[in-house]
Amino acid sequence: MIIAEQKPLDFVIETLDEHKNVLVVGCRSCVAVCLAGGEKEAGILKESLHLHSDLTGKGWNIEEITLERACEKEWVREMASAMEGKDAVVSLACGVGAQVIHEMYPSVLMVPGVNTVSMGAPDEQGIYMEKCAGCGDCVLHLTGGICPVARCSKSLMNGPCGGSQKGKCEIDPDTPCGWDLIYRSLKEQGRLDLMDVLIPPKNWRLSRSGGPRKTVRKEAVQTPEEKRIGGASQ
Amino acid sequence: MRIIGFVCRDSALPAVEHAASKEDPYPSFITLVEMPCTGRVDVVHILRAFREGADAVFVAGCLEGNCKYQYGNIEARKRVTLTKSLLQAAGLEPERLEMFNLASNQGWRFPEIVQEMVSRVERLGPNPIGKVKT
Amino acid sequence: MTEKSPPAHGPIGSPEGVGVFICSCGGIISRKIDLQRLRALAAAYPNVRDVVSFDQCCQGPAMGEIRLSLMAGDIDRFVVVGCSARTASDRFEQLAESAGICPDLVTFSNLLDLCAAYSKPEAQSKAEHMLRTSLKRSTMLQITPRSEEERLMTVLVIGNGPSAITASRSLLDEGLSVVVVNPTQRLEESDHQSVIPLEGGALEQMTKAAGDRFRVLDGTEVLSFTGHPGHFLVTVSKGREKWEEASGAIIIALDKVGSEGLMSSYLPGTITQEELEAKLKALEKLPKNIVMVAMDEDETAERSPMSTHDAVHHSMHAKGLSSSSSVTVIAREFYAFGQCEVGYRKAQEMGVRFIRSEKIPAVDEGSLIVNDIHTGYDIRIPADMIVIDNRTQSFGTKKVAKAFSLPLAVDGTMARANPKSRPVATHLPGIFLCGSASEMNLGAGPTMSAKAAASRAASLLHSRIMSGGNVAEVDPKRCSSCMTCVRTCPFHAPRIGKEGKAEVDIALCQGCGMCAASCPSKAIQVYSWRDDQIIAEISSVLEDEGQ
Amino acid sequence: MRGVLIIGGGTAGTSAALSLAERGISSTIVERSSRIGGLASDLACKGRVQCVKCDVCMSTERVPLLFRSSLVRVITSSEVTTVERDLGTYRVGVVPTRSIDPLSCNGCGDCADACPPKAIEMVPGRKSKWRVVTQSCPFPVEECTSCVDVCFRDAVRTGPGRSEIIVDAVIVAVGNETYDAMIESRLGYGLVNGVITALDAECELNMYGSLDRFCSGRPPKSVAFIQCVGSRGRPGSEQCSKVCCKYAMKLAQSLRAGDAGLDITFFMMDWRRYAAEDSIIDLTRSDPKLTLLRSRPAEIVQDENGRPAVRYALATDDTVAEKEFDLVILSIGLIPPVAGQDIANSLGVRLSPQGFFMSEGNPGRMTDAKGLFFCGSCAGPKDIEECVMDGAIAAGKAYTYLEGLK
Amino acid sequence: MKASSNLQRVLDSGHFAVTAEIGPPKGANPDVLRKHARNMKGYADAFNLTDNQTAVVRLSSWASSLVCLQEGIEPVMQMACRDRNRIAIQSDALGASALGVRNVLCLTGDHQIFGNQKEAKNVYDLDSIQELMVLRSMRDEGKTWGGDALDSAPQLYLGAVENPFGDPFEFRVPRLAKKVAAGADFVQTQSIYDMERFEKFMDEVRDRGIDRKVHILAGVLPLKSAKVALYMKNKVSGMSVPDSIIERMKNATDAKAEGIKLCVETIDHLKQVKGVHGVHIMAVAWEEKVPEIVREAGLCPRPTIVESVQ
Repeated sequence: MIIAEQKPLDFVIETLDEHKNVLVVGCRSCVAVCLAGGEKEAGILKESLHLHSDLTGKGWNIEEITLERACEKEWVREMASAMEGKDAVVSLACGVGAQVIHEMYPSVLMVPGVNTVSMGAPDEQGIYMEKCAGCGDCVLHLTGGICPVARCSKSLMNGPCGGSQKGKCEIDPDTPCGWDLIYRSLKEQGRLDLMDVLIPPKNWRLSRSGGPRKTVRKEAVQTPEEKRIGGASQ
Repeated sequence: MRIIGFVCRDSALPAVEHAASKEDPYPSFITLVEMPCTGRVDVVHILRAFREGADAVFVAGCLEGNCKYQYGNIEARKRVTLTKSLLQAAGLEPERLEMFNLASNQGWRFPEIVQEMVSRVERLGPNPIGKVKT
Repeated sequence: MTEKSPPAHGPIGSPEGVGVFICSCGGIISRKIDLQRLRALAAAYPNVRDVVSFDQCCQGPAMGEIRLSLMAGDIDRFVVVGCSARTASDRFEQLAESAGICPDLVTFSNLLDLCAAYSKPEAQSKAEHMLRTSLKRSTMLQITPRSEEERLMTVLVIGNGPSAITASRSLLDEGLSVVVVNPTQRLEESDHQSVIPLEGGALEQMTKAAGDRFRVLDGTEVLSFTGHPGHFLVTVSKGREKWEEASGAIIIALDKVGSEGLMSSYLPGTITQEELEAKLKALEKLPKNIVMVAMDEDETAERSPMSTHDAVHHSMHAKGLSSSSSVTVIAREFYAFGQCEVGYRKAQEMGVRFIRSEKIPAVDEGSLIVNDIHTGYDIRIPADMIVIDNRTQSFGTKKVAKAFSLPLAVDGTMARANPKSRPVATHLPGIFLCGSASEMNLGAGPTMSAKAAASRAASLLHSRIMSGGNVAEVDPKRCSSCMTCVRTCPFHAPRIGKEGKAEVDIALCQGCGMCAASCPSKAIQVYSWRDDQIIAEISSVLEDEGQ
Repeated sequence: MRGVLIIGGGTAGTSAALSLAERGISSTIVERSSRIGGLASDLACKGRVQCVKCDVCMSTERVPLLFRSSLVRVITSSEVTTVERDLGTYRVGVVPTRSIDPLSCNGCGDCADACPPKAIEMVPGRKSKWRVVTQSCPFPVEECTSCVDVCFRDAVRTGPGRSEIIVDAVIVAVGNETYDAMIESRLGYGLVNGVITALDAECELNMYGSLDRFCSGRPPKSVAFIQCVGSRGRPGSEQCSKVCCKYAMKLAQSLRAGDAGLDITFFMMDWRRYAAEDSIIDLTRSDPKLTLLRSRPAEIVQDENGRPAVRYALATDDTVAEKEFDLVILSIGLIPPVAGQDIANSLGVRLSPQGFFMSEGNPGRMTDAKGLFFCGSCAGPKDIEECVMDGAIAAGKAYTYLEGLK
Repeated sequence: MKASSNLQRVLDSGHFAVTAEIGPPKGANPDVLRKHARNMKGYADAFNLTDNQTAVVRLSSWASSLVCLQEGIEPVMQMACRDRNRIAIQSDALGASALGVRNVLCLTGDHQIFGNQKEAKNVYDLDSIQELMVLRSMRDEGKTWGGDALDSAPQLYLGAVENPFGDPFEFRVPRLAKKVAAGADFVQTQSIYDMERFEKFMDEVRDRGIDRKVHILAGVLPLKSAKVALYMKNKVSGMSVPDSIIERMKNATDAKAEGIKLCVETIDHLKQVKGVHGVHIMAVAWEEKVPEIVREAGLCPRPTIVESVQ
């Protein structure tokens, strides 16, 4: 899932400043699951902003709403009524959600309430580890099921650098060395021979370096005819 | 002065009842909200209490290691800490909020707790919200 | 998207009618507070139908009247203005139930403890304020789900020795059926170390007497469990085959089992207390110098009272057999608890030497070098026969702990619960804990613990098991299936159901509300402690304060 | 069914009543003092932030449940005088007693002055400064109420009046007495300032959370615990009282939590812990300001600056050392109940040589058969948890017995 | 055909080679560089110009290499993957070759977190092994990695680095093998204090016959003080410094002298290690000491080998 973490309250307060009519938007998807931007957090943020406004007499009018999935128009559309008269949105949805929201309500100030950090999974309750970098060219079958792109600090493809020590990465002793993990995993699988394979330079074109990636699932794309009948064209 | 306490009904509340039934009851401006366990207390509840004009808020749960629900009081402590930081950012002294642990038969501790919070409010003055609103 | 307010379980209907019953508590309350004014205040409150004050609400006649006014029909909830719910709740809840009112719609306003001690005017305003808050709270309450659980009159005992047998016997005496899941090949009737042995043949007698009420499944293990007090389903395995055993309660009664003696490093010629016992029974000739070392190799560990018990009794016995022999007992501490003290003193009078030492005595040809902690001196003690404790070790606790996801103590025994859940219980309702393979009350000893566990299990099954009440409920529309509640709940009440949304088993839920507070999607609410209720209470509490 | 009589409303009695109620059996508790709860209700919770597992709450939190239950009837300030068994049932005579409620008593002593037979005596240290010695008061409550009348704070309570209860079974849970340290003047209790019993300390902590009042209002800098007072030898009990090591250690922990700099010294013979976590030896490892002295002090005297000084023999060379403290706490033991013999007589049972009731072994089984059960510390020293267990066990036995009657 | 660099000639002719490291200045003034060059001339066969070592911004390695050429000493231009994508790497290699830089050392580069630009975005388009592959294909096939032909191929003598002390230890030699397979002609190692572990490493190198496919120059770093030694041990990851050495530095009356002495001893030992074809001296911020070390180690004078004409 997408891992996000909350921005400090003072940032939100500062950024809002002149804007009086605010809608705090949470999302029930990833950000809720990683405890950064669900309805609970939205409620807390709303309450905090309210408290600040009351303390400083800024007279902010703050409402909150939590979307099922902020990354899909159909769901975002449902906040239309709540948006009336608002001049700012504080989004606790991930960067994706925030932008979809903005696309639908371009005229209002978009204040990001969270930093979208990574694609990861909880190691345990409250601790989330990045696992995938979305490089668009998966090699897990060659690397014992552990991604060198996301989990090696230098995204090396041919084994650990000289900085790997006692299973930890040189950049900080709390970060496991991705290649050390890969090595163990391959050893486990009896596929250490894969470590000796020269992996040629990676095709980064499939990654961010190829520019914004548009992914097309042909069968799913509606023909103009389908759109017309389905009314999706308007 | 308005001080509101979120009290666990298994420990703090009995302690209060015991303390209050003695000669010198705690000041009557202290009001309590009974909770099944301090683990139920959420950040919004505390923030709301301050918005409603509370000068200080305390959360009183069982002794750590003796929560009827195992670790509700520890959960509560974590939330209180978080709320303190939010208060700071929102512009209110975090000292207005505190977490306490006491047992059902520690009536004597309650006056202490009250005294602590009262003196804090005396030091910090009333919750500014009162003025702003009116 | 989901709309804000309405709580997990339907909107709060406006109350049909509120009853207010004010108690002067034999004058203690009315001495300080003008009940007239309270009555007036209550009567003026919206939806209040009936306001009555009594001298003693909790006494027979008053109860009768209250019952009548509840039966009148236009009341679906009431407030008891008097004493603490801690002391009065059951009576009034039963009263409510008998009048067809949901017991969770009874609110208590504890003027007795919280107001009566103030000076008159202060007490009055405090009382009025409390009454207002209680009325506010009362009107926001909702009927809670309640159901009486069926009770299987069978107790599943997990054990391998005397504790299991003792517990089973008490349970059978109370007319319950017992299934013993025994990981070993046969139940040990005595373990020579931590449990006072039952009189011989107890097991056979029991088995005969109980007939089909008593089953022992030797060589079986528990894998997992589901269900709740009154009805557990425990998955049991024997080798490859697996099946479920149903029971109303569970007692974990694992005992430590004997293994090779301590201080294996000692010379040959070292025997265990158990072996000595045999020699004593057989009236064998004893050597001149007998030394008992009641210690553990682990310097920091202290032996159990049974260790001293054995040493004291065997040393007396040995002295009795051959008064010429010198008997010395070496230990870190002598746990001559209670009665055992008498024997301890008697042994000393008979000439048995007891030496306390922090260090394990060193062996030096045919004698031991002991460091006496009192003097700090090293003492040389000739030793023709060295008697050491039978080491016992926890048995099967890891698997059981895993099966019930219960904590283990550092020494591998089952960790005991905190004082609020104790005695002889785990923190999981309906699952009790005894046996020498659990952290236990050394004063009580395993036998008493086993009986107590049996008694508590029996209490549970002999009483009505009500589930529900102020429990947590999930709103599937909101739930993100994030597992937070599942990970948070100590009682394993929430789980992800078939629809992929969290569900709370109300028979397991204890109503603490931790899940509600931590749910990131606000999908969980607790009856009578929903967020909107709490918020409303906060405002009403603060509303007219300080005016 | 006529239910069960429980003599004594302490931890064990309470536990028994509740376990019976859970089984749907009604019971009547007859409690001599003015309050249910027994000794445990005077004891203090010894935790500050962390629970130290002293188990006191295990008892005190059960008491309110009694008042909730409609199956439990509680008669306070009363005692059982006669118990007659005919046709398998017990006819029990209950008479009111006078007792002083510690919570209401301010220790003025008017009652003592007013009492014709002078049956009201001072109890040093305790919350209620006074105690009615029922044995030495010849008058039934009906005939003399001078102490009751004179007390303007209604602290002297009397029971509801004579009554006769008929029950099917009897559970005796009259508990124990604590050793009276006055008996040994060498201990200086009541003579030397700053010498108190552990029970005094418990009550004080329970009421005020500190022991300062015992050290002229200043927090003590050094505290000594004297173990085995009244236990393990005459005078006092031959037995080990079991609980003293536990409560003393928890008291020490509580004092430590209040003052990290406090010097704590234990004078002890053996350490007899109640649970894995109660090892004083482990505690000394982690607490440099905690000292263990393996010695049984000879006497406690007042030193020139009015502080208590402990004289004790050094094990190494039998010379005598002296050490001053701000506060000396005597870990007094548990002794058999005073009323024990009377009750035993009225029930026709034997007491153990030490004076405790016998609930285990053959005598135990014989009385079980008559629907007569003994639990709690009146059947030998027990800690709170044991008493709760024992009460539950007795209830179980009683249930089995009653089922047998059907 | 391979370019012929002095270093290559020395190595190929079986001499025990010496390379030394020069840290480019933190500024635009090349004089320091020139000073070092003059001072060290004749004491090593080639000189490494580090490439923003430990991610601290310095005069670029290719410019520094040019300065060396001007001063008449042979540079080994270091090229880290941290700051260059494959385009920059290839063009820089062409540029270097065009101006007479023959030796290029391919390395991944320290992570920017260690440097003075912690917030920088790293590149790591290639890793060091891929860098070797790319440069070799340019040299040997006269093609860019993209595939289009070069009008003339660069003349390069390709170097790699290896740290025998990194983990997982079992993979260090295979990793070296990978670098050789990817095109490394010579290898310079991390500085060596833990001789025991290095010998183990070399044993395996020889077992796999790698020493016959590549020239291994063992790294040495003269210690200035016990503090430096400790820093190496604790702060520099993938570095093994035995306590005996730290002790020795602690107890030394003249730490600096001791450091040099130690370094020389190490070199003497390394000369004995089969498969080691030279040493690489990293006198970090202590370049002036290199001549002394080389002299003490009896590696003077450096051989001059005339290019054999094919």
